[in-house]
Amino acid sequence: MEHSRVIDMVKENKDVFTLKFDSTLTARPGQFLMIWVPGGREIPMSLSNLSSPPSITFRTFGETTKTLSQLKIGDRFYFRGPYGNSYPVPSGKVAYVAGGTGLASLNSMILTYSGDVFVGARTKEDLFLLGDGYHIATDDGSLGFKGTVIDMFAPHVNEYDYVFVCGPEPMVKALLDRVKGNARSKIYISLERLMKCGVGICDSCSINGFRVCKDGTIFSMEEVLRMTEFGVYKRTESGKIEFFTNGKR
Amino acid sequence: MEHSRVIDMVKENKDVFTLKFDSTLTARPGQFLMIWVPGGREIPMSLSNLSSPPSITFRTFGETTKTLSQLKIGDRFYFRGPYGNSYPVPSGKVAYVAGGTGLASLNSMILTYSGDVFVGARTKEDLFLLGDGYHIATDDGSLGFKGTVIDMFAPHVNEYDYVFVCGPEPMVKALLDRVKGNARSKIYISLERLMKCGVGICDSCSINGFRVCKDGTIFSMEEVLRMTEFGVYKRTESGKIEFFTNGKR
Amino acid sequence: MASISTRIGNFTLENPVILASGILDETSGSILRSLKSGAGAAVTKSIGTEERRGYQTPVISEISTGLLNAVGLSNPGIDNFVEEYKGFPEKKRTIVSIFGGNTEEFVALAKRVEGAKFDKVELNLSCPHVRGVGSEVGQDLDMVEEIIAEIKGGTNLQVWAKLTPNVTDVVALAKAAEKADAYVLINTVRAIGVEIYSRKFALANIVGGYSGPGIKPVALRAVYDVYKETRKDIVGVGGITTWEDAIEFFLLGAKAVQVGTALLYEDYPIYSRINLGIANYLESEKFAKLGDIVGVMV
Amino acid sequence: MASISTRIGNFTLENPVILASGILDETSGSILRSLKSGAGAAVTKSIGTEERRGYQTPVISEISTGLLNAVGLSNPGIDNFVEEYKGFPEKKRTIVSIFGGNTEEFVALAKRVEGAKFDKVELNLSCPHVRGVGSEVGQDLDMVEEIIAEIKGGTNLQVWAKLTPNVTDVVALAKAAEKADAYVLINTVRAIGVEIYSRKFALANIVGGYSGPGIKPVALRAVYDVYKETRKDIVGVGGITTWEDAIEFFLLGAKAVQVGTALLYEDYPIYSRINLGIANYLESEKFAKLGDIVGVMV
Ligand SMILES: Cc1cc2nc3c(=O)[nH]c(=O)nc-3n(C[C@H](O)[C@H](O)[C@H](O)COP(=O)(O)OP(=O)(O)OC[C@H]3O[C@@H](n4cnc5c(N)ncnc54)[C@H](O)[C@@H]3O)c2cc1C
Ligand SMILES: Cc1cc2nc3c(=O)[nH]c(=O)nc-3n(C[C@H](O)[C@H](O)[C@H](O)COP(=O)(O)OP(=O)(O)OC[C@H]3O[C@@H](n4cnc5c(N)ncnc54)[C@H](O)[C@@H]3O)c2cc1C
Ligand SMILES: Cc1cc2nc3c(=O)[nH]c(=O)nc-3n(C[C@H](O)[C@H](O)[C@H](O)COP(=O)(O)O)c2cc1C
Ligand SMILES: Cc1cc2nc3c(=O)[nH]c(=O)nc-3n(C[C@H](O)[C@H](O)[C@H](O)COP(=O)(O)O)c2cc1C
Ligand code: FES
Ligand code: FES
Repeated sequence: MEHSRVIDMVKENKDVFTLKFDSTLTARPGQFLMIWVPGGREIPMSLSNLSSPPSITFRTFGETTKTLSQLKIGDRFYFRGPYGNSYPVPSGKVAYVAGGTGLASLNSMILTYSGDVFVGARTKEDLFLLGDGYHIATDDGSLGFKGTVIDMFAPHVNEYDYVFVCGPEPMVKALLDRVKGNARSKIYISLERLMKCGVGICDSCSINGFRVCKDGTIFSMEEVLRMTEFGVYKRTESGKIEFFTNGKR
Repeated sequence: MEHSRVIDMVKENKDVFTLKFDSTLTARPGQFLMIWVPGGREIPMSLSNLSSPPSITFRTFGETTKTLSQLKIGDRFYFRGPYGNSYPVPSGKVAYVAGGTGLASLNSMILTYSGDVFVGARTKEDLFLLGDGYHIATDDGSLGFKGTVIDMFAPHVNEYDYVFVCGPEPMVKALLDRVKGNARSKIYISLERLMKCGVGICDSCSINGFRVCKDGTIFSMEEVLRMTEFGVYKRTESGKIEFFTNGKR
Repeated sequence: MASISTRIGNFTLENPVILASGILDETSGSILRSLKSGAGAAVTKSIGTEERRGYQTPVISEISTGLLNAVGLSNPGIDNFVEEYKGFPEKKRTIVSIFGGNTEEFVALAKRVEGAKFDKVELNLSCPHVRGVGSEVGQDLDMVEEIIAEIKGGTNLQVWAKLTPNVTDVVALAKAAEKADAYVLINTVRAIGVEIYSRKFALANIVGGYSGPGIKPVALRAVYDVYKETRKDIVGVGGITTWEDAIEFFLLGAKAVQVGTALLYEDYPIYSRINLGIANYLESEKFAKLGDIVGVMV
Repeated sequence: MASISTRIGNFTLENPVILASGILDETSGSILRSLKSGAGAAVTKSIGTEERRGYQTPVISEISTGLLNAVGLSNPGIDNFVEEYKGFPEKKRTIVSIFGGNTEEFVALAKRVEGAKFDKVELNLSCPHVRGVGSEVGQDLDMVEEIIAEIKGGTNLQVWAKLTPNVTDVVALAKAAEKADAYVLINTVRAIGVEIYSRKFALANIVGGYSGPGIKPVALRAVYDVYKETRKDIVGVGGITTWEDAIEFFLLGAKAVQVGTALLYEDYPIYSRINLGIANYLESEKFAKLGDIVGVMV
């Protein structure tokens, strides 16, 4: 466990925060940390910025992220990592497809390799970390395209050589169902699952024997298509199978 | 614990053997190993040759050295180390003063820095590792000077800039008593005491808080003169004080 | 090539390296991955009667000499377990680990395991129970004896008794467990980790289980003591990371070994690495088969 | 500067880092060297009634996570000990460790220690005794209680009870020892080392005591458990190598620490290094004195 200090806390929107901390860690785009709030839980968080200073960007879902958002400048910040693999180096035309907090994970790539960014959120108020020229989709149409980011992006998939995707599993599943492995582009997807250890030994994040924390978080579309469990069910904290509500694959 | 193979076993005289073994260890002159005969004891032994191949030279005192002497070429050889400090680099005129198996420890120095070698033994038959021009003393006069190596060497001490001494404690004590700290030469002495750990934690080799295995084995004459226990008493395996029979200091 | 196959009771393993319970074995997919990567067999995460979420994170803490964990026996419960493993293709090479707070629970679980067409159980005798506060089921000699007797009497399962090292006398414990087909030695050592700047415990549960290289000398001692006294089949576990570690356990009497924490350092290639190392050692030391070195030092 | 002085019973130490029994304390010269190098106090090697040569070498074996030793309680016996320490100038800062196979031996030794003008003993309760084969004096709760009661009753010595971790329930052991002025936790953990090419044990005595970094998590657990239950003065020992390690023990209730194996890695500068680290930590974490962090996590 390392510790450093909070350098800055930026409120990105009503419930998304960017926490910058004082550390000389070296990480590659797409890697994540296990963040610890002493006395509270330890949770996985992507690095939204890799260095000088590094940062995480998170939505206040529940208790732990809420406590995190209440840290003050100078407060101690605890983490281990970085963990996980990273996005491959792209060439040609690049697209980024983000749903929800998935943009946090993609952000360090976007800052490094230019490309078209497609972002989806429920409403305008849920957006954050936006840059010039981003293609926006909102479920309620309050900004940009009305519908999901997949609805917006899918028709354009074959315009790109590299596509990097990060978002909720059902969203990614929707993209795969549309593309069905026939895209000419190389598609890489950063997955999210419940994570307890972050270092590949507890098995809580595994999908068909692939550990999201260690074999991933980033997988090629071909790998994800071989995961028969993907988009069908996930595991609860007990390891029990829980089906996604939008039905079986 | 490292292990290697016996490359050669040379019988130097009736009870002294040189065992060469296959190892790439790097050691400095005067360092020692803890030699292990599996199933038997572990004992300290100076390196008589530092490399290509390294060797030890020992007298068959008791069970362990006897077992060692019976190893065949190709047999496994176990050791840890090298341990201890080393002789300082000399300049000017150099003398080596060895009693008993002390010559084993000095040998690697003698091979590196030329100097006059004074060797003492009980009788002619006890001599080993002799080189051209060595000054020999035997207790019974069967070869060279009749008397101890100290009797032979002491009158010449001030002819040397550096004097390196290794031998039984009473012999070294005799030299110090003769020189009484008034020598113009820099005198360094490699001490021998019962050693159990070899790495400075068991205290079995300590003299007035100086650990022979770790602070030594090589001490300057000034340091040895500050050891009020030196030459007066040693410790048995229990840690009990045992006076040298040639009386108190 | 020297043979590295081994036998625990009437169970023949192609090689002696087994995945330990609780590491990469919560999902059937990962069990298959270990078996495909060269494990001789695999033990499931310990399964109890009811679903358990386990303790909140942090549930692991890496330290210089190994790992502390307090996962808290999270498991989907026997019903969900049986459901998930319905069509599972590797039941013979999978040992189901079960835990309970009393004899009845253990026996009921064992019967469910047998009903699900597995033929081996490992009894995790290191969970807290009620009779003695703060103590483990596995520290209660009478209960250990009873659990094993009833499972042996009531099922046809091969029974592995996994013993806790957190006792004064592991040999007495082994004797209480002697109706088991094999001993598995050892489970984790009770321990604590501290973070000095937050002044909080490294694990949410405060006390955790210590595993990895730091406990190997303790595990070797347990295997030696128990083998010397009982000469029964033993599966050695605790800190095994290299093939040299595995050899140490065989020499003291283990007929197979389990690896857990080492997966953190070596990942899935560990099985073939250890197997290759064992085979090379047997070759170069001129032993025809693994069995020739089992217990030779005892 | 934050104060790092501490108190065990009515004994005030300038600093809380003490030389542990059995490491560099066979000779009075080395005890003085530790005290001059910055140790707050020093414990002697354990002394028994009779002279003992100890086991034959190898008596130590370095492993990646610490040290195995089976020195075998070599000691000159109480008569020779008393003789050697006649004019010893640091009797107040030196705690005499004693061991025996029964109550009578312990009491007789304690009286000799007091007669030699020392005022503190540490009871090494981890040596083999006869009542239970293979067990240690310190695993026999009645005997522990009796030994301490008789020494407290028959002398004016401050009594430190050094407890073994090789038990199911260290808290029960501590309670049996509660008449002692302080607990010393822990002694070495029983363990074995193997050399795979000779197929011999790494120590002549086969079973040895495990010390160093690998046992720190076990020692921390013992200190935590005992402090939580008893709130008595505790001296923490086991794997302490850095000042951070020492802080961990203080936070869980230790008022002082002992260092043993770490002398192998850090040598005599260890005392001042740890003392400096503790002082800096107190400063930067804004504590006025060591006492302010003792037990704060419990
Ligand atoms: C590799 C990875 C990277 C992530 N990166 C980010 C990020 O950059 N920004 C961000 O806002 N969120 C990220 N998350 C999700 C984040 O970890 C959860 O939002 C967080 O754990 C919620 O904690 P909480 O206590 O605030 O909410 P809770 O009340 O505990 O839960 C709220 C939601 O978070 C989910 N969740 C809880 N614990 C975990 C866990 N250990 N792993 C995964 N999901 C969990 C729950 O299922 C629930 O849906 C990432 C998750 C993973 C696996
Ligand atoms: C640093 C050091 C370097 C040495 N180098 C050499 C060398 O190069 N050649 C050589 O022949 N001898 C050397 N010795 C001495 C050698 O270690 C002993 O001769 C050897 O231990 C005797 O073992 P044994 O079983 O054969 O005899 P034993 O029957 O055990 O004893 C014979 C004699 O050796 C002494 N001895 C026994 N054990 C030890 C021990 N652990 N440490 C020191 N002395 C002991 C005994 O006091 C006795 O006088 C060295 C000793 C030391 C401390
Ligand atoms: C994260 C983790 C979870 C564990 N869970 C279990 C378990 O559920 N049941 C069990 O019997 N042992 C469990 N163990 C203990 C291991 O099976 C093994 O006995 C112990 O870790 C020592 O082996 P190792 O050093 O190779 O890891 C667990 C160990 C770890 C590290
Ligand atoms: C070589 C050695 C000898 C020891 N001898 C004794 C002893 O005589 N009496 C005793 O109470 N403890 C003895 N111990 C145990 C230590 O005092 C200490 O409790 C243990 O080593 C754990 O601390 P450490 O990890 O700092 O070494 C010995 C330890 C070592 C390594
Ligand atoms: S979070 Fe533990 S294996 Fe991935
Ligand atoms: S031999 Fe152990 S301290 Fe020197």
